[in-house]
Amino acid sequence: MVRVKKLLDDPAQAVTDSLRGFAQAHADEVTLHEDPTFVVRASGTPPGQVAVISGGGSGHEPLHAGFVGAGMLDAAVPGAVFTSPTADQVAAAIVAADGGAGVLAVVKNYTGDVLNFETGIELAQAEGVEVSSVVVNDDVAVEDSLYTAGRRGVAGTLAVEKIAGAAAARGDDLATVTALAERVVSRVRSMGVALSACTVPHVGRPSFDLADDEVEVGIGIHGEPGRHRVQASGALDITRRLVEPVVEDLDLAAGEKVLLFVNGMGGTPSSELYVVYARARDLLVERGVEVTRSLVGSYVTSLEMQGASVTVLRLDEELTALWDAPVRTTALRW
Amino acid sequence: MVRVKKLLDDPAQAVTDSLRGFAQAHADEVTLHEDPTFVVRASGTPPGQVAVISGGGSGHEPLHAGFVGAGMLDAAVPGAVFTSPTADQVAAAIVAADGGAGVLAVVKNYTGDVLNFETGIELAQAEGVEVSSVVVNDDVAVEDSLYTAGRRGVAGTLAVEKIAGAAAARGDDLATVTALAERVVSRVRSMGVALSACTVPHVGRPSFDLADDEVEVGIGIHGEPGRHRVQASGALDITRRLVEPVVEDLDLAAGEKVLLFVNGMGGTPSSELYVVYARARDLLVERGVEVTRSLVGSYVTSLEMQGASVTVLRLDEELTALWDAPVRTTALRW
Amino acid sequence: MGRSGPDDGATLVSVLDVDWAERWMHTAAADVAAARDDLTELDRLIGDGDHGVNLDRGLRAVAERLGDPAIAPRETVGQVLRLAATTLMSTVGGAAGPLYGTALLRASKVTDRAVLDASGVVALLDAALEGIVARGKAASGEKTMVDAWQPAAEAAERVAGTTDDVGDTWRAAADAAEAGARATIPWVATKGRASYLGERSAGTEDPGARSTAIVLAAAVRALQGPGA
Amino acid sequence: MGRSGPDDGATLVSVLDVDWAERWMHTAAADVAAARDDLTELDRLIGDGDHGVNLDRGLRAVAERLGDPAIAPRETVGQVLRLAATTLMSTVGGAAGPLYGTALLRASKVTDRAVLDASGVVALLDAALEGIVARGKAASGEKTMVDAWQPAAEAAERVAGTTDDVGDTWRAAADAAEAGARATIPWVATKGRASYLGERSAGTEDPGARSTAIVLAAAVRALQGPGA
Ligand SMILES: Nc1ncnc2c1ncn2[C@@H]1O[C@H](COP(=O)(O)OP(=O)(O)O)[C@@H](O)[C@H]1O
Ligand SMILES: Nc1ncnc2c1ncn2[C@@H]1O[C@H](COP(=O)(O)OP(=O)(O)O)[C@@H](O)[C@H]1O
Ligand SMILES: [Mg+2]
Ligand SMILES: [Mg+2]
Ligand SMILES: [Mg+2]
Ligand SMILES: [Mg+2]
Repeated sequence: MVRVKKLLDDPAQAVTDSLRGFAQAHADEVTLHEDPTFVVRASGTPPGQVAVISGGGSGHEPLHAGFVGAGMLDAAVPGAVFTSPTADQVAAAIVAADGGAGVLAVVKNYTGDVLNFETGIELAQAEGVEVSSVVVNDDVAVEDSLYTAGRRGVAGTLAVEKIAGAAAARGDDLATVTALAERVVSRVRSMGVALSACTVPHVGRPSFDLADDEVEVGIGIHGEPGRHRVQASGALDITRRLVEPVVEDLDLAAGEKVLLFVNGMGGTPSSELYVVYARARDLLVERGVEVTRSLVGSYVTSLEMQGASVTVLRLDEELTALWDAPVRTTALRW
Repeated sequence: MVRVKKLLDDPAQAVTDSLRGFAQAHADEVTLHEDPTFVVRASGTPPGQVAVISGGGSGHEPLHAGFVGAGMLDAAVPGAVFTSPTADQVAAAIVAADGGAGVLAVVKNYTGDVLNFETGIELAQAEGVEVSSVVVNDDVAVEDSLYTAGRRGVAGTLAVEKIAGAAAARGDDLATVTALAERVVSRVRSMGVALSACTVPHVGRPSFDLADDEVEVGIGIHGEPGRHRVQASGALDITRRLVEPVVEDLDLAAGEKVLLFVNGMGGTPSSELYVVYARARDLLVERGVEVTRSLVGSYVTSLEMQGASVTVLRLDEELTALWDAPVRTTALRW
Repeated sequence: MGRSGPDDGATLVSVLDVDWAERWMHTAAADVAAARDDLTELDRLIGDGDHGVNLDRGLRAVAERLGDPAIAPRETVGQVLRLAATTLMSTVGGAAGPLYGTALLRASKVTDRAVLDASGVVALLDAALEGIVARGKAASGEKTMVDAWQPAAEAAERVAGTTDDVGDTWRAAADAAEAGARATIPWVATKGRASYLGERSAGTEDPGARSTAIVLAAAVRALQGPGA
Repeated sequence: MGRSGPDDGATLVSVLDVDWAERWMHTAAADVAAARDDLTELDRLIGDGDHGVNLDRGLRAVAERLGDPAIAPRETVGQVLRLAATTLMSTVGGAAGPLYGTALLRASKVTDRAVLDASGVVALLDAALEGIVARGKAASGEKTMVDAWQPAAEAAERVAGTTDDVGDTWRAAADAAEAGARATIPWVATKGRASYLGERSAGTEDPGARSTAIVLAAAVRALQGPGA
């Protein structure tokens, strides 16, 4: 194991160190619980309101802890880097977040996350908390099939969390919040590209090797290699490779309204994300699709990976209103 | 010139492409003017309110255009990558931003910025606009002397823009806004470190060469090499090298209250920034300094450079209140 | 299976008691720690590069908790396995945490005895395999740890009753797990993270199958006492 | 200065008219374009790596605008330089934009004639240098473009009146600028971006001094007509 050049001390403590800094910097907004580790709103879930929680491996910041706050998540459960949290963390976060109206758990579709959330939910239910869950699987890079692990959950998770959180904040009950989250899951698709790999602190070497003139198309958010490599080309060509599979999978028709979310993988300057946004928007407009809502930024990341993903959410009036609803978290606010 | 792996098309058009995407994604909040290039608030400066503007080379996003909005900047003037804008851009932005109560220009201390703003301000004054300016020079890595170009303006610029913008928003006149900006300049200090260099699109190779086990201490925000290189070590050691010169230059005493701002250089994951924040906070607390306000994020960047800077602002009651005042820009909002 | 012949260096007849169960876990912890970077490298190639670190973290915690006699009673093999299972579940995370945790938890339920005989070994492995399949829903051939656990359970079943030494049953299981893990190399994964790579997952051994081979071999290494 | 001797290949006596001034700018644009990556490399080493691109962008625009006769009158050398100055000011940015812009703007004010004599060259260079110093406040020896402009102006002053060919005055100026630029190599910068490097700025030529040498050499190259 090589010592990697990162602003960290002991790699085994990096997640905890970082969460402590996060909680100190935002003490008005979040509270860190340790043993087991989870983050909750400093003011707690408003009594009688459905709580929305999520979690997963660390290394995707600000997802999920950065989305804890009014109008989005009531708790986040961070695991080790790229490793889903354990079931007892999940259970403790559910119990802590419950405001008496039940808890929706937003789970990204990875074997580890699904298994640990399943167990954690059972444990919390055994303590009398009403819990439902949705599994986000927006990554069109992965073939979906009954016989595989299915598609991964990637940047579309942000939309599920935002909209479920807004529904909870306006007072919807657990069944309604869950149904809205499912609605987002069924309408959101993403596709990503990496220009460089990332290095997991305790691994000490890049998660894959890429030549100077190659990009990796169809990457997930765990530094895993993608489906294929292509010669690096300009933003337009690369963006096309992201937008087309998304549009096709969603079967978007002219006249439809969408949210266009261009997400940075962690090491990409926002200036480049805005170029991708401009290209993606043009490609959608060419097909007659109307971009009525936009988000651009590094929100669902893969450590310091360079690259971006394009997420498209098919909007309707209710989803648009919930997207627009106020949100006050450390990473997303309007 | 090598073709670099970036999400860009023609490097000569990259700034324009990116600004167009930015303006499209945030059409409710900003308007892009081209020929000459500048960005203003979509709703304009409120009549009778002092306008605060800033600008400089591109590549530092979200600085400055990301800070255009209520409670911060009324206009931003982006130059080419790492190249200050031209005087006619500055003049046009000043004239466009003037709401009738005069304009404060926040200038980072670089020869190019100072010269172009000087001329631009003269041109705008010739058109009858009342203009004042402040020059930000918070980088303690550079020796300050009457016989040199003086210290650079780096991440502390954000604090000047935020506080001047808040003063303008509460209705202060030009002299008062300018004096408050000067007050921030006199109380804010920064120091940065790079773990990797950045690559200017049209240059096509890294701005400096760094061995795998070296970090560059005392870097600015233009990919320029720093003052010295040291062996890469952990976050605590590196943070100490940033905090100590800042604290010494400010001559901070026990009991003083400060804003602690940990800034990412563009390619550093926020998880690492929070580790630096935790370390910096501990180092300040050890000296009896009270961290009463905090900001952590990649706000004043150097393309995709990996690294961070620590900025400390000595607070007083008025500056704290102005820091806390509402701000609604694309990159900073509360 | 050569190791189970009459010329075998192991002259003691194996005893699968509580001490053995504790030694198994300590040996597994040591062996996984030694293989940590190799496991991580396999997972880096076709997964997300954390399997070695995950399992090492968990087994380290198991070894530590076993070292504190106050934590739980150790009167049966099952009690040792239960302690290991709950520790893994609360420290590993990822896919491997619940899978190994469930395997050992199910195994603990069928081993609530002070000493196991050969049929006890078969029951242990069957229960473990069932737990993994119940959780992960992978069939054999999908390039997961199932491809090491399943041949191990089958081999134990075959060998149990054909020899007087319960150790032979374990040796057969461990050898089968080893062969099963190796067999995954050319396969294309259809479960777990490696499945995202499609065809590109071929050519690398499944990390979870490899760690299973290590953990089951540790049960054999634990047979002949602390010094073995 | 060898180039100004009696055996010099240039047999025509130089004429510094409006055509020359236009040729100067076109030649400078071509030469800076050719040297763009070298200038950028110097600036990458001790600055921010944009000087070549900045000046190339500006001189390209100058050449383009000179190509459109409708843009401004070209009856005097000064009018050509004024057009170049304002174009540089609005396209270059950075430190070099206002410095070169001011230099040419001041030079344009003392060259409002159809043809320059040797004293006109001296006046042009003096005015340019004064403009740069007024803006940038650098003294000689601070490792900036001043260290090329100042010896150029001084050399012109020395040579003017000692020869019949105004070209000799320019040649002296260009040679002095070249020597001045080279002299900056070992120096430590105290103005401009390179000053942030302190001692580490020694060993690299100042990019602005180098570009000055190129631009003043272009004035000489422009002497003998478009084909020179
Ligand atoms: N559905 C499944 N059934 C059985 N084993 C699985 C399944 N999914 C993954 N695994 C096993 O888990 C291993 C990966 O574990 P680990 O790397 O710790 O977790 P993660 O994949 O969450 O990073 C794989 O190599 C595989 O053996
Ligand atoms: N104060 C100054 N006086 C004279 N020349 C200067 C001064 N500051 C910088 N320069 C010149 O400008 C050159 C750099 O120009 P350029 O790279 O285009 O601008 P920037 O430094 O803004 O990136 C330096 O090499 C130096 O010759
Ligand atoms: Mg994992
Ligand atoms: Mg520059
Ligand atoms: Mg893994
Ligand atoms: Mg430069």
